[in-house]
Amino acid sequence: MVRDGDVVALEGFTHLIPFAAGHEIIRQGRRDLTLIRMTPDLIYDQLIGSGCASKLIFSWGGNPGVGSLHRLRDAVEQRWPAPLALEENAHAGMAAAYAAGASHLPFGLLRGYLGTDLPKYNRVKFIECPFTGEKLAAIPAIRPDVTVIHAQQADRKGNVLMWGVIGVQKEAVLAAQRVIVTVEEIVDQLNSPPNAVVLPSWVVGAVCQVRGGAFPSYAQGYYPRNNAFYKQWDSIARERATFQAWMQQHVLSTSDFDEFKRSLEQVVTHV
Amino acid sequence: MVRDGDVVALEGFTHLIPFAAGHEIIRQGRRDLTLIRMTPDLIYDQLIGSGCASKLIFSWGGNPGVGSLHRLRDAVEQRWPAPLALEENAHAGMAAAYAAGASHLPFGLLRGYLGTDLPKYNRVKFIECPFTGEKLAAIPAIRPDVTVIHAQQADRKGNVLMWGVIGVQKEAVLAAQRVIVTVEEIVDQLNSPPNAVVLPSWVVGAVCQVRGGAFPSYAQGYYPRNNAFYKQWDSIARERATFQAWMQQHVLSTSDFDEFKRSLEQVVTHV
Amino acid sequence: MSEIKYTADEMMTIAAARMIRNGASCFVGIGLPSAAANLARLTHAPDTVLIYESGCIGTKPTVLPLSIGDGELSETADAVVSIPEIFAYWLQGGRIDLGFLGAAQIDRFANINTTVIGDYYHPSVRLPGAGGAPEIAASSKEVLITLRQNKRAFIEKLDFVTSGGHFSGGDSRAKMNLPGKGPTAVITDLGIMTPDETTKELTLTSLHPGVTVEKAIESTGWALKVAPQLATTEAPTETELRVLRDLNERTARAHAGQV
Amino acid sequence: MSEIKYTADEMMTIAAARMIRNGASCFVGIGLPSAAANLARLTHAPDTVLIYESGCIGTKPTVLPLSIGDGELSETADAVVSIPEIFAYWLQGGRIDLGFLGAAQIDRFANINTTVIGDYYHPSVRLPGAGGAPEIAASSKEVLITLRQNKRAFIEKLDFVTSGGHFSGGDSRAKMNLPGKGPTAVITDLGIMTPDETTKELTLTSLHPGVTVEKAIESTGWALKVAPQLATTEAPTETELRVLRDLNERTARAHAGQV
Repeated sequence: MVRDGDVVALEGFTHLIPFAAGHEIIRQGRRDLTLIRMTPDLIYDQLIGSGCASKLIFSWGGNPGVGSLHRLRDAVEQRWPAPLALEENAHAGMAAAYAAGASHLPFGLLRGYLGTDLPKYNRVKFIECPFTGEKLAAIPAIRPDVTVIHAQQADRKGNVLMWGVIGVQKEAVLAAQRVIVTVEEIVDQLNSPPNAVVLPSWVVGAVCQVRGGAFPSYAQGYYPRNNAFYKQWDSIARERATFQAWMQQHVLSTSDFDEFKRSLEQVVTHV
Repeated sequence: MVRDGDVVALEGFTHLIPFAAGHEIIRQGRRDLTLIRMTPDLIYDQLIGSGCASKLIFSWGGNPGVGSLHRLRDAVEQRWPAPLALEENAHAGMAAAYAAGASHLPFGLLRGYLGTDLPKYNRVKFIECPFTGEKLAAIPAIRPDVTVIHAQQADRKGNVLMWGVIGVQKEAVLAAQRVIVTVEEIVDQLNSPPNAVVLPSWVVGAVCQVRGGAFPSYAQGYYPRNNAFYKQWDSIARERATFQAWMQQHVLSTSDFDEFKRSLEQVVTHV
Repeated sequence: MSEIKYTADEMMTIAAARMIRNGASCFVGIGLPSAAANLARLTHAPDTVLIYESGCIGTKPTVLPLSIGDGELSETADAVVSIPEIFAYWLQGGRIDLGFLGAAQIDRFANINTTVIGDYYHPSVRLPGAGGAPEIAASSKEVLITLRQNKRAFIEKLDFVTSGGHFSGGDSRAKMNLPGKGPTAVITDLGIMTPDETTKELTLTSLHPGVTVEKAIESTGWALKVAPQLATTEAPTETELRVLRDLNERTARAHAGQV
Repeated sequence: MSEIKYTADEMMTIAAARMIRNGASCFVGIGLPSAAANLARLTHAPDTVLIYESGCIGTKPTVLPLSIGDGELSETADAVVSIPEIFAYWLQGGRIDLGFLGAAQIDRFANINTTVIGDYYHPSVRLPGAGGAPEIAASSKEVLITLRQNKRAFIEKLDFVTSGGHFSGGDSRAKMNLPGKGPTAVITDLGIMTPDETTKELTLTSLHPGVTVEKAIESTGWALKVAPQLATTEAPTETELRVLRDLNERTARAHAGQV
């Protein structure tokens, strides 16, 4: 469902990051993607280092608590493996842009970006409040061709339930033309509490079960964030050769996420 | 905590309407209030008929499924008991105005009011999208002096939990200068599910327990909507005399909501 | 088989219900629209997604709600969201296939008044107002309107345009670039009107059984256009009537009871 | 009582923690700010409300999160909301007393660069970027900044202004009508700087025990102003050190383990 040249958002704010779906995009050898994510995280480091992307729209591009995303840096600093255009925002702006997309508004409105250099390099404009004259930021809505998320559960009808840190996933889904959801579990009945975050089946395109599909990110109620892997990624991704060897061994040479995880277990390292 | 001349929002969209708090405002004989509510409902019919209000900001002023709010109509059509200025919106506009208030933005942005006569009579203006040129509606933010809501539970620290039809209460609370919350129950521990609607104690001013405080509206998990009373209200409120007699007997002559409900039980009628 | 007896209101609700495609997402107002939408869900359109402005998405009530936010609506919903969200992400977001509205007054271009009769500042009748209708009428992909037909409701000129239909007709709506295509049918207790393809003026295209053209014309406050080949609405089936009457009975029982 | 040994980083974290008023709502970034805010919560400010941009409000982690959205943050929070809500209703909504930021580079007016070193399109170092910082710096009622002090971090001119402090000094921030009053202190491993009341230039007002003025000056990329009556930061107490070290140990244990 992802095609070369698509504008794709794989969302999940530290929690429920759709790693399994990202690996599948890499295995399919997609090219020229415009990748959107507030926090690119390791999954976009892998996509960018694998040459899938020509543009990145983001607001914070690091390895949380660890340091740089070396593949992202290499693409920006050295144009390797390919040049990467950046459209750079602040979190507040990205959130407003996603909400505008979900609301089918052409732009999001916020008090932001004032006195920063960001608007010199992105598409943010400033408008005047028709009542007070205050200068406010306007950011173009985000409308991905495809949004991909990972959630905890779906029922057999395809209604999706997620809980915990919910990030901007509902907005990313409702802003998109097509939606792909992977879930930890497909259940007969979502026993969702009142006002839970449920995405009805009719706004979700494809749902498929991938247990552990957010690893090394986490799924609340299923498994914790693998902080050790996040730290280890720093040494894997620092050099092109080690990165490529790792991708070859664990992603490109495996056919699905289960195999990927088994291949990791064969080289267990303590951190 | 409500003073003469205040701008007051008692919110709750058919569910959790703060009737007990409204009665207290009537007993205190408040005057010259600007009342804000998307759906004035019976509680504002009572406040308006009792002469507490000089202005109403609203978007739908009927007795749901029954008919007119006769006291609201009498105030508008006959200026009784006092003239009532109206600032009239559509639901979508009111919702955007509350959200703007909670977001500390001067106005809310929506695709709305196009081709309707409403903007001739309210404060809505139209602005142009700086990217597409599309004409969009701008509605001034709602910032009440006081917001009053009724919720299901609070814990001893004053954190408030509500569930079910949650309406626009979170926005109304976060948009307000002062906040009053009545609850069905004060509990040792809110066992709130993930992502539940919880208002932390530090954004809530006063919390007090009033069991059944939403009657004849309802509190999910506690008691259903008393649709029979909503129907009966039509005959109570149709004439000034019957309305005044009812208010005198059941609200002005009672000292609190428990007494109010006991006084109703003494004149039980089957509908 | 003996002829089935039914009321004009029953015919109206059933004719309206038939217009709902199975699987459509419907944003329904309280009253007649709610009755028709739930009838559809209980008959030919079980997968219809009912959405109420109280934030209830995919709700499946066993009785008709008296208010737009009765408890059963949220208890039986797939999701219950806030009011700002239902209007921003779902209605304005373009997720609604069918907006289903009632009205106090309507004109020949299916514009609606639910605000005032008479002068705005000195109204002879103050009506409830807009509610969700203006944006339902603007943003739903398609709009159905149902109300009882008489000269006080179907009038030449509205005192107040609360919700836009086809405005002044012709391409006047198209020029406004509203997301939805506007009203596609008005279902009354006498028949069904649909907007003319080019002029967008409401035209009587179907009469309910036993209703005369004359009756329809004299119940309309403007010179009602009648389609050359005027259809006769199919009478209610036994199933439709049984399901509707059961629904109404359950509803009456649920809403009665002690104060 | 024998003298207590501690590192410069411990002094920095403890000095930063002391600046948090009990009961304040703090929007904290990951890393040093998170460590200082949690230390404050575990010592003199138990009622501090910690808010992370992942949407966790009033969270009470037992270990320091590695990411801004670790599971424990949501499991121990009073409320967990969406990202659009945390930025619109809570930060922009004016609910944050104290924004707590780290930085890669800072200038004399406490403006921050976390975006690039060198030319934007041909950077020598591509940094992570803005995250929540620009609006935290603009909308929090007050801002604290903590980072290690050296000539590469404390520089004369930023290559990129990611988050505004006091801009060009004087009344330049006031003229912009930002909701918050901006940075009120910069806490480093050497001492504490606060903006001059009128010029808003960062001035060294306190040195940590054993640090010389010369060291502070040569670790700053501009001619650092020093307050006439320069204070000495109170050394860490045994309690502060014990709580911080326990916290760091628990954290190290939690983040180690198998891949």
